[in-house]
Amino acid sequence: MEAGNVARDPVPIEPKMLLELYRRMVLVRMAETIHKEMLDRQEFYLMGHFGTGQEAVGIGMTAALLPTDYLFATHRGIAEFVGKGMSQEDIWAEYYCRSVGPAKGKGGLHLSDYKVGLVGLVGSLGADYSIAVGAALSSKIQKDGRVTLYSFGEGTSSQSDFGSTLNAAALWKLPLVFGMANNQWCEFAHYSDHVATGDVAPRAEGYGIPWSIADGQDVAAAYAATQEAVDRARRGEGPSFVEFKTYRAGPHFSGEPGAYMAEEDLCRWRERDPLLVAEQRLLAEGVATRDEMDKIAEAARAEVTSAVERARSLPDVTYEEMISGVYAGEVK
Amino acid sequence: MEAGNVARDPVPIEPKMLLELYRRMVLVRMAETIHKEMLDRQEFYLMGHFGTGQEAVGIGMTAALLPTDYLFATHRGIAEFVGKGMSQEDIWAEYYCRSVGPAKGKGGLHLSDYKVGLVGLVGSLGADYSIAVGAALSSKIQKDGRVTLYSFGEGTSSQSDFGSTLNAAALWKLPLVFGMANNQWCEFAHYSDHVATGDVAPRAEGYGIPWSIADGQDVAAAYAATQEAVDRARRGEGPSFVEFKTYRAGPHFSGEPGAYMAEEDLCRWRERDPLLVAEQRLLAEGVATRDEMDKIAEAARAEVTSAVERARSLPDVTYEEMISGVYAGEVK
Amino acid sequence: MAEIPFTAALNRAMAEEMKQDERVVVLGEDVRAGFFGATSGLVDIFGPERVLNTPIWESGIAGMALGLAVTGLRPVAELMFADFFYLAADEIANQMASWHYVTGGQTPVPIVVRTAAGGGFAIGYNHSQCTEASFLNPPGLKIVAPSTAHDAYGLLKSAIRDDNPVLFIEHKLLYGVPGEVPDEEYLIPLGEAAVRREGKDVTVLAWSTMVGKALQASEELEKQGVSVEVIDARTLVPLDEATLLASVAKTGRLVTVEEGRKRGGVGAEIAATVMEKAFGSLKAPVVRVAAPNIPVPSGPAAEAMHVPSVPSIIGGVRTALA
Amino acid sequence: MAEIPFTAALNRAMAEEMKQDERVVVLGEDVRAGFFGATSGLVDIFGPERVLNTPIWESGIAGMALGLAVTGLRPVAELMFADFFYLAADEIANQMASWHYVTGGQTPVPIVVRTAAGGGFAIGYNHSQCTEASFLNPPGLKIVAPSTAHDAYGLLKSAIRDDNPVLFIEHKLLYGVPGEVPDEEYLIPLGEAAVRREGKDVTVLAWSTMVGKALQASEELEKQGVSVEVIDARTLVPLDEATLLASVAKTGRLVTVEEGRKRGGVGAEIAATVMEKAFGSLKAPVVRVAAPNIPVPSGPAAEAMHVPSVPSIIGGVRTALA
Ligand SMILES: Cc1ncc(C[n+]2csc(CCOP(=O)(O)OP(=O)(O)O)c2C)c(N)n1
Ligand SMILES: Cc1ncc(C[n+]2csc(CCOP(=O)(O)OP(=O)(O)O)c2C)c(N)n1
Ligand SMILES: [Mg+2]
Ligand SMILES: [Mg+2]
Repeated sequence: MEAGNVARDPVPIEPKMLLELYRRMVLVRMAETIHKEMLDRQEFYLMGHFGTGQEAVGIGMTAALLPTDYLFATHRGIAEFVGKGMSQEDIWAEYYCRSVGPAKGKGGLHLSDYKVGLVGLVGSLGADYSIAVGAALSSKIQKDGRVTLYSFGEGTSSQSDFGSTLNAAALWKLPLVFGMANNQWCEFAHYSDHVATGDVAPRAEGYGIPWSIADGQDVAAAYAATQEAVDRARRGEGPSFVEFKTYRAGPHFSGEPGAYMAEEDLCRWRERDPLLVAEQRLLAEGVATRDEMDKIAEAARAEVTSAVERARSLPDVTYEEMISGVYAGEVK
Repeated sequence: MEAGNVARDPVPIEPKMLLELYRRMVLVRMAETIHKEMLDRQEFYLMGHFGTGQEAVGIGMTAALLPTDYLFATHRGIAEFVGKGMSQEDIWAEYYCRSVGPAKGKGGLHLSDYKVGLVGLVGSLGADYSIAVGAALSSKIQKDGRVTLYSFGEGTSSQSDFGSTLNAAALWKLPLVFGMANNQWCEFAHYSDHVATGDVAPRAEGYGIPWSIADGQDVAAAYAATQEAVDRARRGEGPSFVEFKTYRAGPHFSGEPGAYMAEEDLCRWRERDPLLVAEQRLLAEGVATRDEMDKIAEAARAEVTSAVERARSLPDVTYEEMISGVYAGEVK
Repeated sequence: MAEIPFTAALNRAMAEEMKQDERVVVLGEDVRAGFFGATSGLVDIFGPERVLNTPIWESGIAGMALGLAVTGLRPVAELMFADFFYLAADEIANQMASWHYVTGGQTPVPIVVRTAAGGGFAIGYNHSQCTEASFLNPPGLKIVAPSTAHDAYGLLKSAIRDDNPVLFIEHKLLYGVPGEVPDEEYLIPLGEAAVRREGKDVTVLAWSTMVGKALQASEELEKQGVSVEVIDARTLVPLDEATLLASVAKTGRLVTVEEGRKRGGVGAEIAATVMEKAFGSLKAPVVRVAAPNIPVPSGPAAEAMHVPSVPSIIGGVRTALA
Repeated sequence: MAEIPFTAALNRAMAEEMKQDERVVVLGEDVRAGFFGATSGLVDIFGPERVLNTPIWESGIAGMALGLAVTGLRPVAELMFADFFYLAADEIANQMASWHYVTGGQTPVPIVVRTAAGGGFAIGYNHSQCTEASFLNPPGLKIVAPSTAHDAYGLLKSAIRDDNPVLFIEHKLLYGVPGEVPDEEYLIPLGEAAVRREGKDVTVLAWSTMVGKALQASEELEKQGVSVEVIDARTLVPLDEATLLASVAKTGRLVTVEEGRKRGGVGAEIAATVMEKAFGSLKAPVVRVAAPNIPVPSGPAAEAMHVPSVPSIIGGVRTALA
């Protein structure tokens, strides 16, 4: 799929929902912008793997989930965490490693928040393939009606457990949705250096899993494609695989210039920036005015800023806190 | 594919070649029969994972390889080792852990024989997926014209590195052929307990790899299907995937009764025993007489018996031999 | 009180725990049939959803166990051979070992990973190892290695009730060995060693099959006038340091015995710890009896030479006394 | 003689070896760009076939290296973070470690697996570990962990020329550190430690970043009247026991310092070995300075508390002297 102003039929979505998803995307963009500014000012230790340009995928996917559903999210930006309901306060408490965070500040960048179904972000790519299978299997065994969404990047589709995971999901008809953001980059290399085929989703076919490819710049499209897969899973009809075509409109991480990316590609994709796409539709359909959008941005800035300020003002973990919590219960 | 007397057009094959492949299958069957008899008499320590009923796959596949090609073989019977050219003497020297074996008796059941391209049999299923990718990559880098054949069972298609291997092979257009014997059993469970789909080969499609499904009971068919894939690899056109439909006409290993297997299935498949299929054709096409076949069997018995006797008569490895050879070169 | 084989003791422990807690599920390759018999028959009682045959996917078995555990179940996963711990090492050493910590305790991580370790079938380097040594260093794991049917039952029940990941090491040569298992339910706490024989000249610390060999060696040594105290560690993490140190305080000498390789073995950790905490009592250096630093060799002759034997334990004790 | 960064020393070693032996190939994730810079630019000299970007597949990188090595090439594989050794543990600990032995030496197994270990970026449990301890127990591997640019160059060249699998542990905080690297080619043999500072009261054995901290601690201690001998192990397997034992024979006291966790750490093996071979010379128990038995914590504050520091090394020496 190419970027640019391709004429498309707009994917149906409730105006209110579109506005809410827009708000979430703005919040994500704001949080990452502020994060980046802090890094530029050398005020913060934690490198960012920002998801700029990909917000529609994370926000669209998670909009199809219930709060009780499980999500295995990625390192690429915080859209999924925001979409799943993790608050800015909790995110920043963890980022600053403060004991008030949901993981007592032990997670750091490895965000987890069990009250909203965020099971944990692993640092070794693909380590969570099988963990997600376990979570979905758990729901099947417990008949709790939950769906597990496994989110990953196209580069991670090369990792060991990928095929085994598709096989297990299909074998047991698990309520597991694969949401793959194909952002065309794997660190400093184009994905054609990593993946044998242009599309990854058709691999699902061979494992007996239905698949689709969705526009990752349009939050309504990402939402709709995921919803279809989630509904199928919820009906007990097993896994589905959705590939979102998108583009990492920035470097791999905050510490590198991304010099290997062609400026014209970046420009082309920025024309279809997911916030822009949503804004145009909100305006065109008369759902929101520019003024209302500015208010959304202001509110987002306030929300992020206050969460950052709070986290920053809290004390570092103590040695006692650091050393404890390896085991559940008391171990001598 | 069902067993039984399905009418098929015979796959073309040189009569002499068919006779030779038949001879190899007889040798394999004989060796495994003698192995089993020794176990029944409690005269031998090494359990057998016999390939009875699957000889056409291993012999057919390897017939398409040159002596310099690499083969990653499986635990299931010794057809591939015989087909690749490992002698009975060398096989039994290793089985008896005698220092005259190609691996100085260190391999035991993990047969390797570098002079015929047998790189090594790993004990952990699927550990050799990536090793085979490395071997094929090596040939591509060294431009040595070799092809690597990766042989495995359908149960091992669920193992971690499967998908990654297909991706890497396709990505780099490696001279790597996947030969999968679908013998319908994974230890004590039917493969429908392991694999989501009836056929595994179509998975290759999603990775951009051509695939085919071949009759695993007909050595000519197995040979022809592999040859096509090997030729493609040799021409630099990349990997192929061949699935052989066969049946494990016995227990998983010599120490268990295989009680979970239905007698009628066994009977049905034994009607298409690969030796029988080949014999019928040899007779029908006038390539060999019953008498000549009996002679082949006798020669096989003599070859195996003498190799077993020789190995048996040799001394056990010494402590010095056992303790040495961990490192290449001297290490204090 | 019945004499039942080790596998039956494991089977009873799992069946009881599954009965009284429906969150307990069993998964692994061929667990319905039961490759070594420990899980055989459970499927008939608890059904296929709670006794789940998995594809051949060791990292998956461990990872699925983790996914099950953090979503409310209590998996007992089987990895067919201890060698395969290395196939699941990311899930074991990086993930389940750290999960409680990095999630700040939002979830317990109640996992048992059972496996069959050690030699016995002479089938070499990928099916015969004792791999526990490589898993001492990761945090957050417990490691248990029973030597009798009695302990297998009591320890497995404790492991299943533990809210932490437990590596449960069974030796394949023990599976068929019968032992007395009382009819009444009992638990053996993780982290408690057992003094199998009292003695005063030297302490031998062993686990799994090596306990039996240590006891045989000590009988032999008794005849030679050496009084050996034999301790069965039972749990390697957490180690029962109190029992061990009390014994060393008495004997002043320690021999560790393990089937695994010596370099970087469990004995190294124990030796270093005992030196650290009881240097004053040590009359001689701690002796480590272990396998040489080679792959487990193939074939009965080499395998037998490679695994620590009663004579090599006697030799180790003699060295400690020298 | 130029002062060049550690990464440049590694880069020069690889470039020279690739130039003089066309069997040497480099592979790993983003090795063309060079994530930490060690492999940057090699692709421009040697082309994309000899400097191969791989998919994200750690077990594959290790396994492919093995396949390349046993078919005539000499791969230098990069696993981006030492934590990922666990993802490749079957290939490393079960396969490449045993390959020479189980094939009866039909092929050499010339592999170098380079990796970046340790903390420094405060990014926690999956990107900050020192994992070498788990790989002492498998047979057939060598383990190298240089502390200076000078050694990185000489040891990497030896590792590339070695016919055995070598785990080559680089610390991410060392990458940018410059050091003197002579213009003439030189090799440093694997298995030779370096005495970095002579002393008579206590021996400190360290490797990688801990050598620098040990030297700082020893300067501090010097002022306090304590004379510390600092040995840089450089190679952990095989360990230079001769140098270590000679030092301990002189000082009678040993402190091991490692960034990794204490339980089952490298220090345990060293402590046990020194006790075994030099019990008579030891005036005090070997002290192990190491990280606590917890996942590497996230965040700069916790990370700093967790990694052994100059004060904790001084504390360890004080304990050894007490
Ligand atoms: C097991 C493992 N290998 C390598 C890395 C380093 N790494 C972090 S992000 C990344 C690229 C991932 O690419 P993709 O899956 O496409 O996700 P994206 O970064 O594009 O969102 C890599 C290689 C890692 N974290 N874990
Ligand atoms: C990593 C690993 N897991 C499990 C086993 C035990 N095992 C040996 S053979 C086998 C079944 C293999 O099935 P398949 O791949 O279909 O080959 P087949 O035995 O049918 O020839 C299993 C599970 C093993 N050897 N290695
Ligand atoms: Mg990507
Ligand atoms: Mg099979």
